[in-house]
Amino acid sequence: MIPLNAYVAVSAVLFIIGLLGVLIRRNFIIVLMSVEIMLNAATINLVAFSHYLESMAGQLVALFIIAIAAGEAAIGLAIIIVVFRGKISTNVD
Amino acid sequence: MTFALTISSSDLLLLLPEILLTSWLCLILIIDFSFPRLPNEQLAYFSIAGLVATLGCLAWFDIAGITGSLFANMFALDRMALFFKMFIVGSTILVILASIDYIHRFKFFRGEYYFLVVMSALGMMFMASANDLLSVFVALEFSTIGFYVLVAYLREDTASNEAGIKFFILGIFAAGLLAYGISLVYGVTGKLVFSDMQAVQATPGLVIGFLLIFGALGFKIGAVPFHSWIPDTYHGAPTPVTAFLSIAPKAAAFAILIRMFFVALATFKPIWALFIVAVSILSMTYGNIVAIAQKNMKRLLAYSGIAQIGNLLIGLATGTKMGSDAMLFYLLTYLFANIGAWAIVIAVSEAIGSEEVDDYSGLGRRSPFLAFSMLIFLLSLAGVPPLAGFIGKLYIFVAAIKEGLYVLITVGLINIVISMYYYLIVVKKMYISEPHDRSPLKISGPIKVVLYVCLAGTLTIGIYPQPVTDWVVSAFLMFSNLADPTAALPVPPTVIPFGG
Amino acid sequence: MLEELASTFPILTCILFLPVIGAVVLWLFDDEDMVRTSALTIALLELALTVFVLLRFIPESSAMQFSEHVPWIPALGISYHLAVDGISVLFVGLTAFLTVLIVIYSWDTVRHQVKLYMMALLALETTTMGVFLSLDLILFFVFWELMLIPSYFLIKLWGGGPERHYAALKFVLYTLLGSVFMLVGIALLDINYHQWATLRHMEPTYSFDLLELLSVPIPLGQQILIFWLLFLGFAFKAPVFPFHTWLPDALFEGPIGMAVVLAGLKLGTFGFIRFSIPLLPDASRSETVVTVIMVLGVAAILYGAIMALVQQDFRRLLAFSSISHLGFVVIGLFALNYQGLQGSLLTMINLGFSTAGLFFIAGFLYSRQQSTQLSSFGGMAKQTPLLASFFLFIGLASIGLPGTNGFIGEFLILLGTFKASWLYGGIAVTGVIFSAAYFLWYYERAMLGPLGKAVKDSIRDLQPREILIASALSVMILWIGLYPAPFLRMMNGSVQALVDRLERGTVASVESKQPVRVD
Amino acid sequence: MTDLLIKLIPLFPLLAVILNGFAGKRYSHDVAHRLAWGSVGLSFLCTIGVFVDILQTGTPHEVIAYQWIFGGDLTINLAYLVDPLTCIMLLVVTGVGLLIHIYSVGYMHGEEGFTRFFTYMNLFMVSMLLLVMGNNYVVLFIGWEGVGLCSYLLIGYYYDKVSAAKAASKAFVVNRIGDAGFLVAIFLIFINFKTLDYTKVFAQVSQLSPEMATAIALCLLVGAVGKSAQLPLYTWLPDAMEGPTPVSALIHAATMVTAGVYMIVRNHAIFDLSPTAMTIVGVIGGLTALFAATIGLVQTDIKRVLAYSTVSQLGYMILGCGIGAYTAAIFHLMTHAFFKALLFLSAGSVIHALSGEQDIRKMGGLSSKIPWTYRLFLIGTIAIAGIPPLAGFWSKDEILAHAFTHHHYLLYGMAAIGALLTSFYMFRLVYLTFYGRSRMDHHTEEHVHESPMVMVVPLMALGVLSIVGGFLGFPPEHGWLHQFLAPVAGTGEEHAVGTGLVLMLMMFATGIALLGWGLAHYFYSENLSAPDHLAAKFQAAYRILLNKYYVDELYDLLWVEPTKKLGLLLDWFDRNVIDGLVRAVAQLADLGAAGATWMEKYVIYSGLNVIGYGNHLAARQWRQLQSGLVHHYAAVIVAGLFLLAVIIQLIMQL
Amino acid sequence: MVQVFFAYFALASIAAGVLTVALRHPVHCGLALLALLLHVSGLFILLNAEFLWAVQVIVYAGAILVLYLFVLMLLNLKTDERYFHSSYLYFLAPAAIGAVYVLALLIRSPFGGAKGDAPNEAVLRDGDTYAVGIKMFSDYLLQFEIVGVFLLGAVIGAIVLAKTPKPITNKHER
Repeated sequence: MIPLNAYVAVSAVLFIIGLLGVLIRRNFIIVLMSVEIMLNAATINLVAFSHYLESMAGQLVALFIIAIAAGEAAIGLAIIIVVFRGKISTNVD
Repeated sequence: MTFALTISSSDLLLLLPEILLTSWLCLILIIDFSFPRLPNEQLAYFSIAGLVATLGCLAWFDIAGITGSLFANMFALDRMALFFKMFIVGSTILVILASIDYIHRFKFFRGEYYFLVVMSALGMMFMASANDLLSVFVALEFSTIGFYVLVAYLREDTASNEAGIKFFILGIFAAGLLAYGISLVYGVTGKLVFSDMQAVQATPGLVIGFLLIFGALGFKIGAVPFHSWIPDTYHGAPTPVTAFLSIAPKAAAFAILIRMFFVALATFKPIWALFIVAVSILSMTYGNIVAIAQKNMKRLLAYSGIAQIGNLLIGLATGTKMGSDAMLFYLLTYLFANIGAWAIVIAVSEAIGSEEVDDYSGLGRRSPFLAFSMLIFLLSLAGVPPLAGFIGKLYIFVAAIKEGLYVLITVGLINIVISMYYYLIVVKKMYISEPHDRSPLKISGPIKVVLYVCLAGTLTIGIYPQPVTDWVVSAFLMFSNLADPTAALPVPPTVIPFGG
Repeated sequence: MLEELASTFPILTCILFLPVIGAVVLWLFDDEDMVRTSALTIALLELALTVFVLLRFIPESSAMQFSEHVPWIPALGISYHLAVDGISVLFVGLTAFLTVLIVIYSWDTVRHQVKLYMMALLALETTTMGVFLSLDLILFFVFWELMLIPSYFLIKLWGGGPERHYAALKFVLYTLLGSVFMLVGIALLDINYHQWATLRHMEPTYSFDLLELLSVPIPLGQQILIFWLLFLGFAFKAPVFPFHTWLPDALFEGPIGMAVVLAGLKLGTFGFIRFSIPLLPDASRSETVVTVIMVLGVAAILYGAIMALVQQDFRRLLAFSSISHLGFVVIGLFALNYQGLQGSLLTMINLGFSTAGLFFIAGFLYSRQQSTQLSSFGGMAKQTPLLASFFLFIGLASIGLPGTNGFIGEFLILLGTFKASWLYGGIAVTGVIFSAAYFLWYYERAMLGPLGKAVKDSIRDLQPREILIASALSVMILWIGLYPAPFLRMMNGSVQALVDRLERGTVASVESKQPVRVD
Repeated sequence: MTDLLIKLIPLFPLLAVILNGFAGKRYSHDVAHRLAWGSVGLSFLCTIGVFVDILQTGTPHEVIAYQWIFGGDLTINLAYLVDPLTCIMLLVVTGVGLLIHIYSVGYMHGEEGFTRFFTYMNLFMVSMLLLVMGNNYVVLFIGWEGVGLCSYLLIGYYYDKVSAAKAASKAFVVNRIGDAGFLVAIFLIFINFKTLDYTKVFAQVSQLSPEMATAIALCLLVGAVGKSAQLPLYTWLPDAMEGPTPVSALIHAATMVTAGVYMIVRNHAIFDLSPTAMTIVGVIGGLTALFAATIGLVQTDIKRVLAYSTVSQLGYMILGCGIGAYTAAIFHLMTHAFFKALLFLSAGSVIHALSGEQDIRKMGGLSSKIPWTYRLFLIGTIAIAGIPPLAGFWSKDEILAHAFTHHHYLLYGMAAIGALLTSFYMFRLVYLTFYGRSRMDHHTEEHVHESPMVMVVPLMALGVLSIVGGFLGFPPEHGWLHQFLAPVAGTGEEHAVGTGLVLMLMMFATGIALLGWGLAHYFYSENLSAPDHLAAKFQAAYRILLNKYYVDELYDLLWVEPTKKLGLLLDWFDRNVIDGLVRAVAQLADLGAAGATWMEKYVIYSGLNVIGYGNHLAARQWRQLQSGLVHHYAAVIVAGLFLLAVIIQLIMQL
Repeated sequence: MVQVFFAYFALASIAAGVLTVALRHPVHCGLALLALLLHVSGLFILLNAEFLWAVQVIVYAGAILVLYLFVLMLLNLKTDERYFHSSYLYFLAPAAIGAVYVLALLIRSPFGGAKGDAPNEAVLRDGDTYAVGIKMFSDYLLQFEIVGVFLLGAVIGAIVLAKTPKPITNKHER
C-alpha cells in the first residue's frame, strides 16, 4: 500500500514546480501551462484523499477543476491571441 | 450508494433568483444574436430589467424571511447571502447604468458586454451562497471568467490588453492556489462544507490549505500582499468594468471570507485574527501611502480601494458579530461612494477623454454637480461625517475597540488622516485650480441617475442609518456562536500583531 | 399661546438647521446683493432664535434645557440629542452673533464667489452650532468633523495669503489627526458604558449620550486613557500649546471671517468643559494629568505672549495672543475649582468678542492697506481716529482691563488657579504683563507716532457698516465687563454641577439626569 | 441721603464721559469743558456733603451699587466704602481735580483734541474715584487699572509724537508689573479670608500667619511700587511728562501716583503684621526719596525736575508708611497734592507763556514778565522745600520726626539728605527760570505773556491751600487730621516724645531746607560758573546723574532686549523647528509615497529585473508573449503567503 | 508492484513537470506537459479513479493540450533566447528554501479527515463512474449546472475576444 503522504509529496512537488514555472518563465503560454501543473497537483491530492478518505467529494472537485481549467484555457488563449494580434498590427502600422 | 436527488419545488424557490437571472442571461444572448441592430441602450435596459426583477425577488425573500439551504447544505440562502446578493445585483445595476455611455468605445460585441456583466453577477450571487469549498471554487471562477474578458474588452487598447493579460495570469494563478488549498483542507477534514469542518485539529496541511484559500480570496479583494494586480488592472480596464471590479467581487469574496472564518475556523479565531490584523495594517498603510503619489485618477482610486479593504478587514479581525455587522454596513457605504466616484471618472473621461488628476482642475466650475458629487464621495471614502463612510468607519472602529485591537485602530486612524491628504488634493484640483478649458461638461442621463442614487445612498445612510444598521444586524443572526457578543469564544484580550 | 409653542417647538433643531437650509436657499439666487441680503436675513433670524433661547433659559440651573431627544442609530446607541445648559447656551448666542457680524463684514470685502462664500459661512454656522448643541458624542463628532469642510474652503478660496493652500490642508489634517484619536476615546466611553449596561441590564445597551455616559462609573485607568485621547482631539483644535502651529497659518492665510470663527469660538476648550471634565472627573483630577496640562497651559501663556511680542504681522500677533489666551483658559479649566471653571467659560465667551473683534479690526486694516504687516501702518490714529479708538478699546478688552469683559474672565481664572496652585498661578500672572506689552507695543507702532510711509493719504476712517460691527462688539465687551450678572447667572448652575461632579467622581451620577424643558 | 450722594460722586464724571465721548463732536468746546469741570464740581459738592455727614456721625458708609462678579464662594459687589480715609482722598481728588479741570480749560484752549482731553480727564476722575471709594480690592483694582489706562491715554495725548506714544506704552506696561503683583495679593487675600471686602478682611486679619502677611504685604507693595513710581519701577513717571501739563499735575503728581500710598495705608492692618515687609517698605521709600532727588539735581527739563521731585516726595510717603506713620503719609499726600499740583500748573503756565519751551536752560528772568505765575511757583517751592509754615513743612517734618523718634535713624538720614537736595533743586529751578538774565531766543521772548485768569485763579486757590494746608495737621501728631483719621489709619503706639526733641527736629529740618536754598542761591545767583566747574570736576558723577543712573538703559539691557531676543528666537523656533517638523512630516508622507511608488516600480516588481519597468510595454516583448512584470506580481503573492505562513507558525508553534 | 507503478508515475510526472517549466521551446514544453498529464492520469488509475483517468486523458490531454499546441502553432512563436526571466535565479534560491520548508511541513502533516460515505469496496463494486455520476447529479448538481453556464460564458468570452467581425457602424451613437 502506498502511503497517502507519498501522493501528497508528489503533488506538493508538482505544485511547487508549477509555482516556480509561473514565477520564472517569460512566455505566457508556458506560464499558463505551469498553472495547469498546479491544478494537476491539486487534482492528484484530491483524488488521493478521495480514495483514502473513502469519500467521492474529492473526485468531484477534481472533475470540476478539470472542467474549469478547460474553460480558462480557452479564455486565456483567446486573450493571448488578442494581444498577439493587436501587437502585430500595431507593429505593421 | 443510491441516487438520492430530492428537490422539491419549495427548494427550487430558494434558487429562484439565480434561475431567473440565468434565464435572463440566455435571453440577453438570444436577443443580442437575434437583433444585431438593436441599440445597445435597449439591451442595457433589458438587462437592468432582469436585474431589477432579481433584486425584487431577493427583496421579497428578505422581507418574507425565506431562507434555507440546499444540496447537502452546500447552497446556503440565509439573510447574509440575501444581503450580499442584493448588494451584488444592486451594484451591477448601477454599473450597467454607468456603462451605457461607455459602450460606444467597444468596436465589437457590445451586446455581449451585458451578457458578461450579468454573468459575473450571477457568479457572484453563487459566491454569496457558497457554503462549501467546491462551490467557492466553481462560483469564484465562474464570476472571474467574465472579468477576464471584460478587462480586456477594449481590444484595440494596449493598456486594456495588458491589464487583461496580467489579470488573467494572476487570476488563474490564484485559482491554482485555491484549488491546491481546497485539496489540502479536504485532505485534513474530509469535508467540503464549512459548517462540517468545525473543531478540527490544526495541522500544517490545514494551515497551508486555508492560507492558500485565503490567498486566493485576498487576491479577489485585493488585500496587501495579494493586491499587485489591482493598480494595473484598474488602470487598463474599461472604467465601468473597473467600477464593477472594485466593489462586487470584493463583496462576494467577503461573503466567503465571513463564512470561512466565522464558521469553519471559529475555534482558531485568535490565530487568524492576528494575521488579518497584519494584512489589514499592511493594506491600509500601503494603499494610502502609495495613493498619495498617484497622478491618475483610476490608479488613485485603485490604491484607495486597497486601503478601504484594509479598513474592512478590521471588521473581520474582530471576529465578533458586531464586527461583521460593521463590515456589511461598511461595504454598503463603500458601494455608494465607490461606484459614485467611478461614475464620475467615467463621466469625466467621456467628456474630456482623460483620467489624469490634473485634468480635474476646475471641475467645480465646469460642472458643479460632478464636482460636488465627487466631493461628497471622496469625503465619504475618507470618513467625514455625516456621510455614510463616517458611520461605517465608526461602526468598524467601535467593534474593533471593543475587542481591544488598539494597534490596529491606531494605524487605521492615522491612515484616515493620510487618506484625507490625497482626497483633498483631488478636491483642491476640482475647486481651486484653474481649469485648462472652461467649457462646461455634459453629463448623460444614466450617469446622472447613478450619481443621484449614490448621492442619495451616501447621504441617507450617513444621516439616517438606522434601517441599514437594522438590516445588517439581522443579516448576521444566523451565526449562533456570534449572536451573543459576550459568548465564550476564545478571544484574547489584546492582540499584538506579528507574533509578540 | 407663545408659552405652549415654546414648550413643544423644536427650537434647537431650528437653530441648528436654519443656516444650512438658508445656505441651500442662497443657491437659488444669482444676484449678489440678493445673496448678501438673504444671508444677512438668515443670520439675523438665527440670532433672533438664539436670543429667544437665551431669554427663555432658566438661569442658576444645571439642567439640560430645550432638550430634544430622538434615537438616530439605536443599534450603536447614537441619538439625536440636542440641549443647552449653562455651559453651552452662551456659545450658541455667541455663534449667531458673530455670524451676523461676519456677514456684515463680508458685505463688501468679499468680492468673488459671494454666493459660495455666504453658503460656506452659513454651513459653518450650522456645524458650529451643532458642536455646541449636541449632547450625543457622535452627533458632536459629526459636526466637529463637518466643520472642516466649510473651513477648508473658506481658507482656501477666500484666503488672502500666498500659502493658503498649505494652511488649509494643515488645518484640516491637524484637526483630523486629533479628532481621530478623539473618536477612539468616544468609542471607549461607549464600550465602557456597554459593559456596565450589560452587567446591570440597563437599557439601552450602547449609548453615546452624554447624560447616559455620565451615569456609569469608569475605572480610573480607563478614564486616563480616554482623557488623553479626547485631549488630543480637543488640544489640536483649541489649540493647546505644542499643537498650535496650524493656527497662525490658518488665521494669517485665511479670510477674516474664518479667522473670526477660529479665534472667536473656542471649540477645543469647549470640548474640555463639555465632555472631558464631566465625563472623566477622576482622570481630570489625577496628578499627572493636571500637571501636564497646567504646564502646557502656562507654557502657552508665556510662549504665545513672547511670540506675539515680536510679530510684525497683526494677524500673526493675534494668533499668538490667542494661543496665550487659550493657555489661560486651559489653566482655568484644570484649576478644577469654581472660579477657574467659571472664569474659563467666561473667557471663552469673551474671546468671542475681544479676539474676534481684533480680527475684525485686522480686517478693517486689511481692507485699507491690503496688508496687516506693521510696515504698512504707522500713525494711523491721526487719519482714522475711530478705527484707532475701537482698536484700542477692543485691544484693552483682550488684555483684560478692568471694566471690560476680559478682566472678569482673567481675574476668575487666575483666582481659581491660585486656589489650585500658587506656582502656576504665579507664572500665569506674568502673562498679564506680557499681554499689555505686546498689544500696546504693536498699537504704538501701528497707530501712534508720525504717519507711516505706506499709509495712503486717501485712507478712510471706519464706514458705517464697520462702525456697526465695532460698536456691537464694544457694547458686548462693556456689558459683560460692567454688568456680567446675566451671563454669570446662566452659567452658575452648570458650573456648580461640574464642581460637584469633580468632587464626587464618576461613581455618583449627576443630579439632573432627566433633561427638563422650559415650560 | 448720604448713600445717594456717595453713589452720585462717580456718576457725574461718568455721565460727562459718556456725553463728551459719544456726542462731543456735535457741540462746541465750551459745552464740552463746562460739562467736564461741571461734573467734577458736582462730585466735589457731593463729596463735601458726604464729608460733612462723616464728620458729624463718624461712622463709615458702605453702599452696594450692584452685584458684579459672583458664583460659588465668591461674591464681588460694585460697592463703595466711605470712611475718613476715603473722605480725605475724595476731597483731594475732587478738589484738586476740579481746580485742574478749570485750569485746563485755559491751558488746553485751542488744542485739536480738546474734547478728547476732557473725556479722558473725566474718565480718570471716575477711575480715581472708584479707586478710593471701593469697598473691596477688586473695585480698587478697577480704579487702579482704570487710572493706568487714563494715564496711558493722556500721556499719549499727543500721539503723533513718537516719544509720547512710547512713554504712554511704557507707563502702562510698567504699571502692569505692579498690577500683576497687586493681583497676586488679591488672590492671596481671597484664599486666606474667603472674601475681598475690606471690612471683612480687616475683621479677621489677626488670624493671618506672619509669613502669609509678609507675602501679601510684599505683593501689595509691588503694586504700590508700580503705581507710585518707587524704585525700581519709577522709570515711567519722568517719561510720563510727555503728556499735557495738567495731566502731569493731576495724574502724575496729585492723585494717581499716590494711589499706592493710599493702598498701603488702607491695608496697614496687614502691613502691621509683618515687620519685615514694613522694613522693606521703608527702605524702598527712603531710597527712592534720596535717589530721585539726586537725579533731580541736574535735570534741565522743568517738568522732569518736577517729576523726579514727585518720585522723591512719593518716596517720603512710602517711607512714612514703612515706619508706621500712616497719618503722616496721608497728610503728606494731601499737602503734596496741593503744592505739587501748584508747581506743575505753574510750570504749565510758564510753558504756556513760552509757547511750549520746557528747557530751563532757555529760560530765565521771567519773574517780571509773568509775575503771578512766579509768585505762585515760589509759594509751591517754599512749600515743597519744607520751610515753615507752609504745608510741606508740617507733613514732611512729621514723617522725618516719626522716623527719628521711632529710631529709624538710617531712614531719617536718607530723608534728611533728600530734603536738602529737594530744597536745592527746587530753588535751582526757581533761579534758573525766573531770575537772572533771559536765555530765551528772541522770538519766544516777544510772545511771553501771563496766563489767562482761568488758569491763574486755580493756581491761586492751590497756592492758598499750599500755605494753609499744613495746619490741618497742627500740632504735629495731634492735629485735626490725625483725630479724623484715627479710626482708619490707626495711631500706632504712643511714644512719649519730648516737645523739645520735636522742636529740635523741626528746627533742624528748617535748617536743612534753608541750607538748600542757600546753596541754590550761591550756585545759581551768586556764582554762575560754579555749577559748570562742579560738573567738570565730577564729570563721571554728573554724567551718571544726567543720564538718570542709566537705569532705563539697564532695564533695556536686562529685560526688554532679552525678551525681544527670546521672542525672535522662539519665533524662529516656531517657524523652523515646530512648523518645520510638521512640514517634514508632510514631506515625509510625500516622500514615503514617492518612495513606496518607486519601490513598487523598481524593487518589488522589477528591481530584480534588469530590463526594468520602463520597457515592459515594449512591443517586442509583447510579440514574444512575455509576461513582463506579472511574475513579479505573482512572486509578491507567494512571498506574502509565505510570510503569513511563518507568522502563523510562530503563533501556533506547530 | 503497485509501488513500482507509483514510483514510475510519480517520478515521471515530476520529471515531465520539470521539463515543462525548463524546456526552451514552447512546443517542447507543451509536449512535456502532455507527458505529465498522462502520467498523472496513471496515478489516478492507482487510486481507483477510472472516470477521472478518462477525463484527464480525453479532456485534458486530448482537448486542452491540443488547444495549447494549436495556439502555439498559430502564433508561430520562435524560441525565446532568454526564456527565463533574467532574474529567475533570484527567485529560485528563496523559492527552493520555501519549497523544502513547505514540503517538509506537508509530508509530516497528517491527513486523516473524517471517512466519507463511499467505501472503497462499494466504489469498486459499482464502478467509479457510477459513484461519480450519482454524486454529481445529486449533491453536486448545482455546481454542475454552474459549470455549464461557466463553459457557455467561456465560449462567449473566447469569441468576444478572438473573433473579429465587422466593426459596428456608429449609427446608434450619439
